Amino acid sequence: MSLVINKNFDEEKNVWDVALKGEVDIYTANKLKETLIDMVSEKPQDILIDASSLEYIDSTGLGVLIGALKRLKQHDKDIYIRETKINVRKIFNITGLDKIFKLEG
Amino acid sequence: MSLVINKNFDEEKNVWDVALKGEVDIYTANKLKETLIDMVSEKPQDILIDASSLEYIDSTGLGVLIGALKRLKQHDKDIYIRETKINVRKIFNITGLDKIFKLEG
Amino acid sequence: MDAIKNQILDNEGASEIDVISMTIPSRPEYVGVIRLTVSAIANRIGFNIEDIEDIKVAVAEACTNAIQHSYNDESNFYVAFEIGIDSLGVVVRDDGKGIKVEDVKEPQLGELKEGGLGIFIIKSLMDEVSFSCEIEKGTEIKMVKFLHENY
Amino acid sequence: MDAIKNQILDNEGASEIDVISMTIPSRPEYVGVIRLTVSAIANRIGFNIEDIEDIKVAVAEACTNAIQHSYNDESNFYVAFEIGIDSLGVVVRDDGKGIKVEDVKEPQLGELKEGGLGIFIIKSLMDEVSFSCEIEKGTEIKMVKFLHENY
Ligand SMILES: Nc1ncnc2c1ncn2[C@@H]1O[C@H](COP(=O)(O)OP(=O)(O)O)[C@@H](O)[C@H]1O
Ligand SMILES: Nc1ncnc2c1ncn2[C@@H]1O[C@H](COP(=O)(O)OP(=O)(O)O)[C@@H](O)[C@H]1O
Repeated sequence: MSLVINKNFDEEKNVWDVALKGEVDIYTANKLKETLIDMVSEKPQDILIDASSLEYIDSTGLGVLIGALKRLKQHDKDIYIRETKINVRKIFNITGLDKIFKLEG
Repeated sequence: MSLVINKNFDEEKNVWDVALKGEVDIYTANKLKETLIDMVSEKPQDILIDASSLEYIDSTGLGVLIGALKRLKQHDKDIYIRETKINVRKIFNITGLDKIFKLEG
Repeated sequence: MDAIKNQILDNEGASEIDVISMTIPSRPEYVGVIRLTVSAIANRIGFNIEDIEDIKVAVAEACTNAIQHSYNDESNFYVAFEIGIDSLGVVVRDDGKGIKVEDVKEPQLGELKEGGLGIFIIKSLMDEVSFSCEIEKGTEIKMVKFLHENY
Repeated sequence: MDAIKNQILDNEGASEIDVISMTIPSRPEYVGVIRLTVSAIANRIGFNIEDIEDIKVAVAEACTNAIQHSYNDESNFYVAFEIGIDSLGVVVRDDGKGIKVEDVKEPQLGELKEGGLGIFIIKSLMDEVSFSCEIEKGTEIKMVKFLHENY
């Protein structure tokens, strides 16, 4: 019932690596929102999200990701989401967001 | 939120091996009670309980174990309980039942 | 005659559906508590892991809306779990301004809009969804999931 | 004056303690649901794993008693979680015949008696335990656990 966010800017590849651990819901979404906005302001580069330990996401979390993607698109950058668990993947699929975000693995 | 009971009579050692998996509470205690009573009726021999996968026990479960022990004592037999988890062990300790049952490992 | 009939129906209902009801402060930190509670109930009914996940998400979406649209910070919202032999109904009610029918429209999937996905997700994951509301008196959403034999 | 003072106290209370309340059918299969719910709440307050286990067992013992002593099969019992910044109070109430003071005595530890351990376990695991009851109107038990800083 909490969210741990680990971020790191990969100077070599010029991308943000972000690992999400736990749950993104109405309680934790703000923390994710602030982190992503800070990252985009600091360096507007591609964001790679490691979702292998993301146990849960709902519409609040999707809203935050969409907001961040909008900002990135202004710089022609993208959000890549890797290794989503089957339940998380399902939420992206039914909302059609699997076609908006770059889902991998 | 359920209980799985695996029992087997060890002909060589002349003892009952019972593995408890899950939780013994007001919902599952009856199942344990019936199993233990059947075992004692069939062969009144020592009972070795493998508690390594027993996640939870409360006073309802303790009552069932005490009832079975009483029956066994009439035949001079005992109940041995092995590898209790720390939370289960605590319940035996605070009720003084660690001195009544043979707790091992 | 009608009174007797109703009584019989009530008695029948009582033995088939168990109701667990909850009153919860309208604050974000408690949605996680409801998620665990509904998981435990769904598990008890016999739903499989995938269904339990669906139910968890749908119920959380409804609670999120109830919290966001509650009358004020001191408000509570209400959840009732209707536990059948092969079904789980969940009613979520708040005391907010009420939902308007035109709010409940299909989102343009694939558009970059930050809102409007919650109710769509609920409808996608549950077997039956219905709303009832009185303007200025709050919203009540009821969703049902049936236990299917084919697994 | 007193009225104003009480109001201030009430307001202070309201902002410090959140209450989640539940109504549950008096049936054994729902004790596991309450265990998960109270675990989630205790986790949210910040209790460590050992304390959460203690709270789980104590609350389950009280629910078990409420179910065993409920008025009849169609009865409900009631649980209220009083969520403080550094404490969790849990009230469990039933509509049974009420508990008698002489029932609540120390068990003879080490004796082979099948009953009488539940309330002793609750008292051992929680920081504060109190009863209130009216004969023929049911029993209410309240237990509190405090979050200690020293870990
Ligand atoms: N409990 C509620 N009370 C009042 N209005 C609501 C409630 N739930 C939803 N709504 C309205 O319906 C709209 C769509 O809700 P939803 O699909 O959950 O998306 P979101 O809440 O992300 O905008 C909301 O924007 C809001 O206007
Ligand atoms: N909710 C209750 N309503 C009425 N009597 C109760 C209630 N809870 C406990 N009691 C009484 O107190 C006694 C001791 O309870 P407890 O310590 O839980 O042991 P047990 O229930 O195993 O006998 C019970 O035997 C019963 O007589």
